[in-house]
Amino acid sequence: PKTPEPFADLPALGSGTQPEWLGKQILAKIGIAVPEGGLAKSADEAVEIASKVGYPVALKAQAATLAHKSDVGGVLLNIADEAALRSKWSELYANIERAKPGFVLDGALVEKMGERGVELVVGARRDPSWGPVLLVGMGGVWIEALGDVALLPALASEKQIIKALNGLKSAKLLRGFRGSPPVDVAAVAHVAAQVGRLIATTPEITEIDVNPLVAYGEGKGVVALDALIVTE
Amino acid sequence: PKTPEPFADLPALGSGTQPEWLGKQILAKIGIAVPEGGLAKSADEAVEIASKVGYPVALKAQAATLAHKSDVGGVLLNIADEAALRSKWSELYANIERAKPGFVLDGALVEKMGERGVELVVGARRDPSWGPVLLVGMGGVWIEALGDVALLPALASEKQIIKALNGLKSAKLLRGFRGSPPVDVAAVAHVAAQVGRLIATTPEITEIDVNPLVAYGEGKGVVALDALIVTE
Amino acid sequence: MLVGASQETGSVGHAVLTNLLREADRFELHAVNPHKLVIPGAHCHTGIQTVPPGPALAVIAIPARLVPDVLRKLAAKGIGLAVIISAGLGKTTEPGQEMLRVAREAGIRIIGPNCLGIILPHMGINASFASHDAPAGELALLSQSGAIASAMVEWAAPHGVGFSAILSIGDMAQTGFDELLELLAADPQTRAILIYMEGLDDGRAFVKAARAVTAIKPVIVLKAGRGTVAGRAALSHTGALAGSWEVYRAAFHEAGIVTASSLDALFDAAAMLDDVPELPGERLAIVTNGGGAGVLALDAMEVTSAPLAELSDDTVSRLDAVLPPGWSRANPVDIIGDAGSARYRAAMEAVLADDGVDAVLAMNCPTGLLMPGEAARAVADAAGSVPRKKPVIACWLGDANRASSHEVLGAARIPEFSTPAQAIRAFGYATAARWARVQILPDGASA
Amino acid sequence: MLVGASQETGSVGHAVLTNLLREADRFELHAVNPHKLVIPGAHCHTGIQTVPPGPALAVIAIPARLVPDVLRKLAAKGIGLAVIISAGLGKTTEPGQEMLRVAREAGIRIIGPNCLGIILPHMGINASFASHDAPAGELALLSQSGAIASAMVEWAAPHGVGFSAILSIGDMAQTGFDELLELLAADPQTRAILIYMEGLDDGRAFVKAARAVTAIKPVIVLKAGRGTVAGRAALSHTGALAGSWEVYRAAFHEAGIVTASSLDALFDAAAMLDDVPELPGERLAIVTNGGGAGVLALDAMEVTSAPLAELSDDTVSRLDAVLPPGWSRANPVDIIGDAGSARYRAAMEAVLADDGVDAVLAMNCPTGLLMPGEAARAVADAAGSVPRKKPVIACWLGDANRASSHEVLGAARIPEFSTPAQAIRAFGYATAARWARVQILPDGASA
Ligand SMILES: CC(C)(COP(=O)(O)OP(=O)(O)OC[C@H]1O[C@@H](n2cnc3c(N)ncnc32)[C@H](O)[C@@H]1OP(=O)(O)O)[C@@H](O)C(=O)NCCC(=O)NCCS
Ligand SMILES: CC(C)(COP(=O)(O)OP(=O)(O)OC[C@H]1O[C@@H](n2cnc3c(N)ncnc32)[C@H](O)[C@@H]1OP(=O)(O)O)[C@@H](O)C(=O)NCCC(=O)NCCS
Ligand SMILES: [Ca+2]
Ligand SMILES: [Ca+2]
Repeated sequence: PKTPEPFADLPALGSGTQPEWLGKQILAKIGIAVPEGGLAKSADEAVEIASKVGYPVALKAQAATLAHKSDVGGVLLNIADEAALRSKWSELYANIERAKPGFVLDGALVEKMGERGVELVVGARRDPSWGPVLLVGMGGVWIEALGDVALLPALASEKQIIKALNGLKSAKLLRGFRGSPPVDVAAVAHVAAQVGRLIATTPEITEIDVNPLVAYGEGKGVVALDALIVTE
Repeated sequence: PKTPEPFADLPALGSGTQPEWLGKQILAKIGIAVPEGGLAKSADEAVEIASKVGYPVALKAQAATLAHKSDVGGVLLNIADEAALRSKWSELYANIERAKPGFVLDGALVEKMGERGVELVVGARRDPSWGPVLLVGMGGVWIEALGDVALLPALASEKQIIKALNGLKSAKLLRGFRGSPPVDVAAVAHVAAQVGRLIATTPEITEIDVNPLVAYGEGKGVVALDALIVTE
Repeated sequence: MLVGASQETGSVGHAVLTNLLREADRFELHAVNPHKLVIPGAHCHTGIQTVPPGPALAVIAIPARLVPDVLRKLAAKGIGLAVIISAGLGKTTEPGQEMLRVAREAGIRIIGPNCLGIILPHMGINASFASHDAPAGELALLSQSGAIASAMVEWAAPHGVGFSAILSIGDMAQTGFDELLELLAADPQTRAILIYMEGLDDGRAFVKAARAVTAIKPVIVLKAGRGTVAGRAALSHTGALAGSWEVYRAAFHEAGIVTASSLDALFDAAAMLDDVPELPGERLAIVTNGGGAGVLALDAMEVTSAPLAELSDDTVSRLDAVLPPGWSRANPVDIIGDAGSARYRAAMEAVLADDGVDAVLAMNCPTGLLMPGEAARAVADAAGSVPRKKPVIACWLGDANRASSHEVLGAARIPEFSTPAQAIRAFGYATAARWARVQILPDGASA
Repeated sequence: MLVGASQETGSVGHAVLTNLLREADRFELHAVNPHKLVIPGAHCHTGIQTVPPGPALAVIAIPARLVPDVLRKLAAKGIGLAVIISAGLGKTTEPGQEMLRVAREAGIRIIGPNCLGIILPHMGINASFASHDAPAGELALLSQSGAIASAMVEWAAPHGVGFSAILSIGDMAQTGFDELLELLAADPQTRAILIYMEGLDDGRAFVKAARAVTAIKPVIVLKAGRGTVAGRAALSHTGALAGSWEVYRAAFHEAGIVTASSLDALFDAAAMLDDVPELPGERLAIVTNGGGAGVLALDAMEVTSAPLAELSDDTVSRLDAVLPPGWSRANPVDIIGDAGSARYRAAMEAVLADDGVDAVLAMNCPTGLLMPGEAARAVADAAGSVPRKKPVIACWLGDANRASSHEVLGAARIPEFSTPAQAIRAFGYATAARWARVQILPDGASA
């Protein structure tokens, strides 16, 4: 089939690894749900965002070159109120300073805490021999423990993506297991199809990772909790 | 090897499926950690127990013939204080009455909420052809989704049990995965060995299920969150 | 035309010459060697210059550094296709680059270099140094390894499997899988395609070409070098996907290509497709004279998705009439160890007549009571008595046993296997090929 | 003594008689049939009464209802062991119960009923209705299915595999796996044991007996009927474990028994153990004349736990001297398609001499340049030139190819396979048997 139109009005991307907040802006732009929130440059800005989205919130240190934020104390969850947020803001900056003295953050992402759901992963790569390739799989620790992923052409249809999801080793978990409702697989497939279209139509993007993508019960959709976009 | 001595001073067991609180008493007796708490027959008793073990607590409806308690609203978690506990006590009894009109409970188990950890399962069965058999595996929904279990002779040594655990499909999760510390496999093996010894030396027991058995980091031990014992 | 023909036994040029001479009465064979050779059946030349214009195909088995110059001379003779056996013409080598340049300028298609050659049995052409000839048939083989192509040739004849083409493609300097797949798709003598693959440069081009083929003919691939652990490489933020087995698997799936897990599996698939390139459906019935063999077949079916056929009441009654009391009364149909020819035939006929059955696996365990050849005769007769839409697959346990039935089953185009697992695996590949085709047709939404 | 000897071709009694007569010069054969028969090579009787006392073994192939009475008469003759081929003597049947009662009272051990019989090749006894004779060797087979035993017999001879005993145990009315395992453990002619199993009544007794055997001899089992999905049955609150594959697997593991996944796999294991009942270690080196075959062997090794040997610098230098430049310089050692005998032998000798190598897989892909028999000769010579502690395994690709090397390799006791996956699987079973023994010895803490 012919390549679809590129997405219009995407924010401009620099070169290399993009910070999470910018990755999420792009996801939001192409219709993928991300947690409510935004980038704060100061504690006051953080409080303002939190009061808009509602507590509890999560606070995540932001900088393009900051990989593995949680390993350096750059992710603080379940912050209950303004007082806690202000104290956590300082704690976050102190953590980064301790782990990487002199490191400069873009700020911190303030986001409403989401509900628990089933963690999946959606990714895409541009490969020299195969062109753009799409990846869907179970997320969280399971993805690495079991390597439970499927690869697809970037422009796979949502129907094909659903089939691939149903073919995963732990597909049972998507079908409503032990009383929990079946996962909103259609929403997962839609996200994956959008990610595939994004890489296929945006030549400067070499890699996209949405991990975890948290999926809820049928009709309840999905939320991208983290986003990584790499450009040439 | 010769069969070891039976455990002394076990509580007397009736015939058939034993209620969780009694199952846990037996586990505690043979040195398997269970959450702090006890059986309450009234809201007052529940509050008394909770104030001893500390909030937050879990509340679990108890009766030998009550299978799948969580399906009928018989398990309420994360109760934060006395007021909540009293209201949840009524809610629990109402849930049971709604699901099974006229059903009589022994009471409810009040337990201190535990920390999250890796869920495993330990079980034992008495089989007509094979004699007592021990089972260890990954717990939670994974055990059924992936059937990730290993069978062993009931009197397997702790060394053999550790080997079986390390041979599970998702053994990686026990080895300290993505920053989490390695699981206290020795403690899991000890529990399994005790369960094996219990079934091998107690002829009236036909089945034991510890599911989930929550395991923490090395040296931090394990806790049996649920216990089912069936006798002839 | 063979450039580098030689009479020195044990040399490549001699082996190719010997293979070409076998049916040289069917074409004109020109043998080129700087020394003056005398070869009955071939026209000998000390240089290309004296070869009259006309040959369409040249086979080259001379040292690498001499190849470009020879190509140039072949161009002057209007040669269109050159099979280059010589090694040492890699993309980064001087003669390799020169070879490509000459070919491009002269419009010569190259197969190879560094290959075993090609065999086109229907035309009597064996332009390879394989140690045996390949029987004519309807399978095509594309192999990136000469050794594996050669092993396949050896294996084929005693297993009653024949080929339309065996193409050893070596370094694929110019002609790759995609072009050859297109050729084979159009070839009326080819009904199914086998591929041995080590790696691809242009994955997308391959997928595109393969999709067009699998819509009309089954394609089975054995991919070597699957070491990279699934998913791992694909997930690392650095690793390219190119080498990962996961990405090949996904591509094969997208292209409607069935994946064989080992050379054994490729052999099984070949034996099946040779006689049964297409299945009408997937419901398999099993008729066996040994209960144990039936159970092993069921164990093997656990890994295929094909469903066990359910016998109709009618069929069960028909079987009641011909089987001893106490038979299983269900599929698998155990006709009991003391079954003779008549019972085999009657049971097979009853099962083949069942509308709920798409294919029948007939199994024979050796006993001292019935010659396996007689059992084969009975099964072949039963298969012949119904319209040939329902494939019969044979599993004759024990090699001596199978050999003795080979002729009868081969003539009836009943594929033969010697263990339950092999037979079921082969059936699994046929069903997979059927599914791949079904899937590739309706959903055109993919790249 | 054969009770139910018959001269009617196609009957069980005739098939057993024919098998027994083949080497009847090595023992005294008494054939019993109510009719007066004349059989050259056998003493014929119209009743058991006239058989002189002495025979240790009676084979019974008469209708079920007559068996108890015959057993009674055999008891009077002091017979100790009766192989009962007849079917229809199940535990719940009247004659079946009577049979057991008589046997118990008379102290007769019964093998069967409902079996193919037994074959003891070293004694020239083939008391079965298998369609072929089994060559003498060092493997024992215990089979719960006569058909599978018979298939194994067929398969063995052309593959150069021999047996110390083939015991078809049928319904196991009295003598089960445990007793026979003890017997075979003590039998000096048996070096490894193969089992085909459908189900067990007393799992614990089996495990106990098997543990004693596996400590001294490898035991490989093929368990049929593994359909029950792993763990599921074991976890249900109602299901007994008895039928579940999981519980068998655990028991085999506990007993140090290696599990074969299919009949094919059992054949591979048999071919390996026939020549190499014991491995000195697990580090495998591969020598191949085809790169593709080497890669396929590596792919197959992904599923065995055996490590690829690392060649010493010394070995690499030695190989540098005998291989063409540009060879892999690592394990697998690709000696390149144009390798002749001398290169094969030199490479094999260098690799076999490496202290870091415990076993060598020699592979041959057919080419028109070197006769496979010559390659086999070179490999066998190299294997013979080192102390016979380092097993050599052969993989000769293509059947025609293997057949032509069969004699040379068989004589050198080099196990032969025709695909990389088969060879590696067989090696995997040998390493598994080695591990099973290592594991079963030190840790006595288990039941
Ligand atoms: C092609 C190859 C086999 C030639 O090797 P060789 O036989 O040792 O080379 P030679 O120099 O003997 O040349 C071969 C023959 O061609 C002849 N020849 C040389 N130049 C020639 C020319 N320009 N035109 C025609 N014939 C020529 C030689 O005289 C010789 O014949 P002879 O032995 O009868 O005299 C070798 O270079 C090679 O590439 N080997 C690897 C092949 C391989 O493994 N392919 C992949 C398999 S999967
Ligand atoms: C044992 C069995 C083969 C006999 O069947 P059969 O050959 O049809 O039975 P017959 O009545 O012809 O008896 C067999 C022979 O024993 C002879 N016989 C009968 N009673 C006898 C007795 N008391 N003593 C000696 N011989 C006797 C018969 O005369 C006959 O020989 P003949 O044909 O030369 O006259 C049959 O009953 C049976 O069990 N078949 C199944 C075997 C099987 O499948 N086993 C498991 C394989 S894995
Ligand atoms: Ca055929
Ligand atoms: Ca042998």
